[in-house]
Amino acid sequence: MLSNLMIPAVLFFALGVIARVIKSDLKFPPELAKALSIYLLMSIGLHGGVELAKADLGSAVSAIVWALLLGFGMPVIGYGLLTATRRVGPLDAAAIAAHYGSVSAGTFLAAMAWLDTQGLAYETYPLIMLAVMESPAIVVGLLLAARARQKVRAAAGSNGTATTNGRGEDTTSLRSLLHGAFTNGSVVILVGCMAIGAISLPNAMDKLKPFIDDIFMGALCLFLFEMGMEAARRLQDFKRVGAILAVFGIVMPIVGGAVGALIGSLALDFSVGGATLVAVLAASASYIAVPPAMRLAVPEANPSLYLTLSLGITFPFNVVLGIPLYHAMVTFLAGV
Amino acid sequence: MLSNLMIPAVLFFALGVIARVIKSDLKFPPELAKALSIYLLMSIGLHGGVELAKADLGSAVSAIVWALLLGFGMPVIGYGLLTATRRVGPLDAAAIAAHYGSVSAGTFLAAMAWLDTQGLAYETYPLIMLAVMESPAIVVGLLLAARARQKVRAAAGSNGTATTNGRGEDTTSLRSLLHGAFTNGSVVILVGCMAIGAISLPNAMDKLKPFIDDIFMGALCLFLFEMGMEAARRLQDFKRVGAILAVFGIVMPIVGGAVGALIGSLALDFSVGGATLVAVLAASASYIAVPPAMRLAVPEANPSLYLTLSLGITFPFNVVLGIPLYHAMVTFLAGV
Amino acid sequence: MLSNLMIPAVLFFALGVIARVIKSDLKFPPELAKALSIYLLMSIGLHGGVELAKADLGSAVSAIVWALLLGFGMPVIGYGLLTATRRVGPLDAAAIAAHYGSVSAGTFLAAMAWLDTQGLAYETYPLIMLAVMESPAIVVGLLLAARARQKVRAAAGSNGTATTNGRGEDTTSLRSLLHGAFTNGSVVILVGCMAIGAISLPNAMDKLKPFIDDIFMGALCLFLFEMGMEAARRLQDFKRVGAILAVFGIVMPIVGGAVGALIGSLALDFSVGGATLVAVLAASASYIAVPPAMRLAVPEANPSLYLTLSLGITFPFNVVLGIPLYHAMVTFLAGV
Amino acid sequence: MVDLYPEKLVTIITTSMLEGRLVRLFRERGTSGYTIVPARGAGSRGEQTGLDFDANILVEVILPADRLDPLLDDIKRLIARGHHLTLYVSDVSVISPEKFTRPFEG
Amino acid sequence: MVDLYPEKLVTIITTSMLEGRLVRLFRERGTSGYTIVPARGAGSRGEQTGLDFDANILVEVILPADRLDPLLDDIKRLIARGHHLTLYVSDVSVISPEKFTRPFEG
Amino acid sequence: MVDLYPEKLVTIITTSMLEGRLVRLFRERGTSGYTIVPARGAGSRGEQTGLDFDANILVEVILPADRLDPLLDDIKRLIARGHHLTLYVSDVSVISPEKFTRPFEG
Ligand SMILES: Nc1ncnc2c1ncn2[C@@H]1O[C@H](COP(=O)(O)O)[C@@H](O)[C@H]1O
Ligand SMILES: Nc1ncnc2c1ncn2[C@@H]1O[C@H](COP(=O)(O)O)[C@@H](O)[C@H]1O
Ligand SMILES: Nc1ncnc2c1ncn2[C@@H]1O[C@H](COP(=O)(O)O)[C@@H](O)[C@H]1O
Ligand code: NA
Ligand code: NA
Ligand code: NA
Repeated sequence: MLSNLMIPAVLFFALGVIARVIKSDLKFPPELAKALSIYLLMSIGLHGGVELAKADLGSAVSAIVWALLLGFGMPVIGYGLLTATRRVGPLDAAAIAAHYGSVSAGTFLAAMAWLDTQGLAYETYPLIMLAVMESPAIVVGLLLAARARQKVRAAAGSNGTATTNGRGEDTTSLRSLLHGAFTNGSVVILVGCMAIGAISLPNAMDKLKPFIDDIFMGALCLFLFEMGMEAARRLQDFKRVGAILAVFGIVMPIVGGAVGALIGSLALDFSVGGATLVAVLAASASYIAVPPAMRLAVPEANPSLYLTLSLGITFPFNVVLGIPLYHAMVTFLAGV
Repeated sequence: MLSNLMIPAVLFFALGVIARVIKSDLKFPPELAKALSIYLLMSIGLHGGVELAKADLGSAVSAIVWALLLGFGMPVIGYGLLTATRRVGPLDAAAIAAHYGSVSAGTFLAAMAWLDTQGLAYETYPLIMLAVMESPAIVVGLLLAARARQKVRAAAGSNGTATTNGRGEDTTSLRSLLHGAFTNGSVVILVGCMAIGAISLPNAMDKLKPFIDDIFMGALCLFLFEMGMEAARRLQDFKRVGAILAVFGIVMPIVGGAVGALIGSLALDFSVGGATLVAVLAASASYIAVPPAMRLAVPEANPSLYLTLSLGITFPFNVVLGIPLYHAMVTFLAGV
Repeated sequence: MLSNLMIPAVLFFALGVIARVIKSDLKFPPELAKALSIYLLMSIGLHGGVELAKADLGSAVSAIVWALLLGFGMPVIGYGLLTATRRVGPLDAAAIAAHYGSVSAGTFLAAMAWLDTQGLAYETYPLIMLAVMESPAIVVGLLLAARARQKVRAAAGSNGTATTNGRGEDTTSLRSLLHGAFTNGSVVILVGCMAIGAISLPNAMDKLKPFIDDIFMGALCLFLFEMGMEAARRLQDFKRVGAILAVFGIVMPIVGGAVGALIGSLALDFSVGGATLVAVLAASASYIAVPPAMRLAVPEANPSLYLTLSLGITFPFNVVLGIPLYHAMVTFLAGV
Repeated sequence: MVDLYPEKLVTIITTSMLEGRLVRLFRERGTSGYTIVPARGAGSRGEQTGLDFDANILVEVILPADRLDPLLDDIKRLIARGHHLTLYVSDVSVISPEKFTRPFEG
Repeated sequence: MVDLYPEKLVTIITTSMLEGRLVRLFRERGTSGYTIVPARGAGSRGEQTGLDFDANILVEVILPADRLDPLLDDIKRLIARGHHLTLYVSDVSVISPEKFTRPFEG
Repeated sequence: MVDLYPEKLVTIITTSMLEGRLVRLFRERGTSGYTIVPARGAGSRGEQTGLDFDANILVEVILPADRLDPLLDDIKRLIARGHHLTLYVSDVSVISPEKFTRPFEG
């Protein structure tokens, strides 16, 4: 088990955490992180596209359908759990929940690297699911927030003070938010590169191989190094979040991982590797696409809360313990 | 024909355009674009240098002479056409024309990628021409602008108001402008790397191969992705430029392509691949080296005009339609 | 001898110098330099770690001990020489001296590239020494500065004016400075990556090879290109430093190189390649880790002085002339 | 002596996510331009580290005093909706006041 | 008319090395936040080129006038110890003065 | 109370292409330094996106009031030649006025 973690991707993540914990002055240029994430999305997108060109349409469609269900369903579960904790208001709950319906490409890539070292194969369909799941959760988050605003208003209603945000919808019109959700940068790169990978001439794609394959693992390590630092920075805000919320940051991915493992193994009938990836998708929380969307759509929610949970707690949990755990779940289901 | 465009380089350019058109929030860090263009220039420079060390001096000299003629001649043609449209003042015309005498490395690289997929070989001399043609057009632009200023002054002359820019030359002294033209960053990287490629020990150069060769195509795709976004942003300024000027942005490269095809095929006697590259050089408009130079040398001209034309209209036209068109011209000439 | 310099790494450094000297407008984005240096440290760290896992503990320990001695000793020699010149005050002398006890990874990498082209093998121990030597000099610099402050105070003592920096120590507490020295970014990357390289599963490391090996030389060239520009910029401050100090910037690395050559050849009994690297470590002056530390710890010292000396004079001297010179010293000692 | 004319400078510090909204607002209010600088910082919502998903911008707009209030009203409306904006107004002088009366292009 | 309230804006330009120290200082002095922008420049110590080991930052802090002096005293103490800081104070107006009285988080 | 002394702050927003020219100008006018921040924006010449060939800079110079006019004259001359510069002057206070009288190094 411990030796499972001795892969460079996880070790670099840990190095980033350590660098922060010992208060090193090490800083990555902010643009390097951004460039690396563009590169990583481009690589997995192209790769996925090449594979998908050969894929089976029926399987692809059911993967997409399940991805949508996960994307819409997980935030609802999360919102329920959060409301039960009674530690956050409904708007914060909506914003946090949205993160858990979306996905973290970093966690997904760490899982792929982990499966590779274990010598486990996996299907390409989870990659489409990754692209599909980026956005729906944003929409659910918005709907939950709209409902929460009504509640807040109803509660405050009797005293008759008209607040300017009386019409919560005009904070960000549904239309512009939907637009934002489905044209967000990560989705464009992923879907666009899949399309390019699928329609490009094979001999032209060969020329891209060294760029998208050979140096991929190194770039991933560098990216996780930086995300480790970022996670640790957020982890230090732990106290501000409070113990119960922090527990949510660990329970929620386990719930998600279990749901994902069931879907991957039983509904989609993937191999152990593929089902593990579906579990990872369900378990992971977005920290790239959703936070900016929530800043715009639910400005009343506190970004410290959702960034600390998704980046400071759930992300490290998933990278270090979650991946092998979800793999164990899937293995168990496969044995049933 | 359409299938000719199914190469990743062109597809990434298109993806960038689409990302903007659908108003995605995707943004590349500005420094990534800059880093990629430094890398691309370094790679083609080194490559060219290695080849040039084996090249024939006579051919190199005549390539350089024709490059100079193109660099000096194209802006004059452009200035004539622009003046004929009667849509821009003489200073704007001078600044725009200068862009068409210089070259776009991005277009040149897309053409090389396109030739590669077509399995067409090409000479290395066009690479020297690329380096040579960066600068002369800047000088012509300055001379045209000086003449334009005289005209403007002559027209305003009778009313006797002495304007501080009476001595147009002191806007930027010819000496400092020449200096700027020939020491501009792109020229230094290209010429410097050619020299390094030519004089380095071969076994030392081998160590550079993975960096300058293997990952080249991927970096080019990423660069064209970003330039696609930039081109689309400019294209949206289309209305501001006006239809007639926009037509100039397409006619001018076709004229240039034809001139370049003739020179490449007949005067320089290159292969179809090599002559196509010469046509591309003549057809392409600078959007990296010349705009900053014109900002300094012809500050009275409106950067929106020349950036929209070179980056928003001519660049996409060349990448998508121009390259196969110039190839067709050259093929036609070869058959004559 | 001249042909020894015809390797791309040195030529790119020279190109950077030339670009500045001819006043080209070429600029590297500041974040690119930073990203490249992170990458280079990561690569040599991982590499070193893999090798060290196989290394001999005894040799490693004695390499570390000698590295510490060099790190603590060189600044004392430097401080002595500087005080003898009578051109700088004791605080400036302390800050400058600290740079020469630390090391320049850029010089070290240029030396490795040079040895590679010469076909000379080298041990990995110098790599541990590189990591070890980053920091101790900072501590010595602080101690020298504390002593200098006492002197300054003693000199000013009689006139009884209490200066706010009477308690020089509180400028930066020793504790926080020691912490800064040993957690500085370069040390964390180097030591962390060595550890990762040493404990990672070999088949996982294989996936990193293209990233850390194949594109390494190209990245190094790009880095040295940029550092050449930076060195030339500093070199132009030459006059401000004065001739005698400039001579120090050349004599000091020669002294260091000689000491290092002796230690590498005789005390550590390394091969010619390995001993040359030790000489380079002793001869090189830090321009990445130490300047920021001195800004904090010895704010009274003038950064222009130490940056001009380490980056503008010693660095180019070492890259162009020093490396072959130290190799010659070592060869001479080997023949004795 | 060089003649100087009074203008108002509005500086806004907020998340980069609001950039599009603010630019639209400036266009609607007919300001003659705006300037944006990348920033980080900390405030009532914790640290904004400058990473992509967590970056601030510092926006400067120069405008005639009589156009100040409508813009401030718009900003107040954004704040009332829950957005976080730090804003301050300064008195500045310019050499060519007419420059700040023409709406910007693009 | 939109109501405006007076505050002080302190702008500090210095080496990026002092960032941690300054933030600690702001926290101790209970400012409601701070904003940092990357910068380069030149001054009495030559050019600061913006490269990693040679970068400046421009820091802005808005605070009530009665909290100005303690902060300036701290800065003067840093300068007395040999650190190089360029500092200026401006009068600005804000729309919500209460925002600048609560200490920042994090 | 900390003593404060009045100075002028000149802020210039323009294309990064003019950086060299402006620095030369500051040196000629003997200012004690300058600070540059990368910027983007929009104005009468459309958008400046911040890409390499299309970037703005925001330049700040603090100087004594009696040195203001010569600098503004120089800038006006640049503008008269067709260059685009957005400029504003603010009144600021500093703690050490002598710092701003010595020409910068480098
Ligand atoms: N007192 C202040 N001085 C300067 N900048 C501030 C101040 N308060 C807040 N900010 C900036 O405004 C951003 C948002 O702050 P807030 O709205 O308080 O969350 C912070 O990230 C800071 O960059
Ligand atoms: N007169 C000035 N105007 C604007 N910025 C300045 C001025 N003097 C110094 N600076 C800035 O403060 C930094 C440190 O200056 P100094 O403390 O004089 O070495 C410089 O690098 C500049 O960025
Ligand atoms: N009213 C304004 N407020 C703030 N910045 C402006 C304003 N007008 C112009 N600018 C800045 O000055 C640059 C040049 O503007 P212009 O000279 O109008 O083309 C723009 O790109 C903006 O960054
Ligand atoms: Na999820
Ligand atoms: Na051309
Ligand atoms: Na040394």
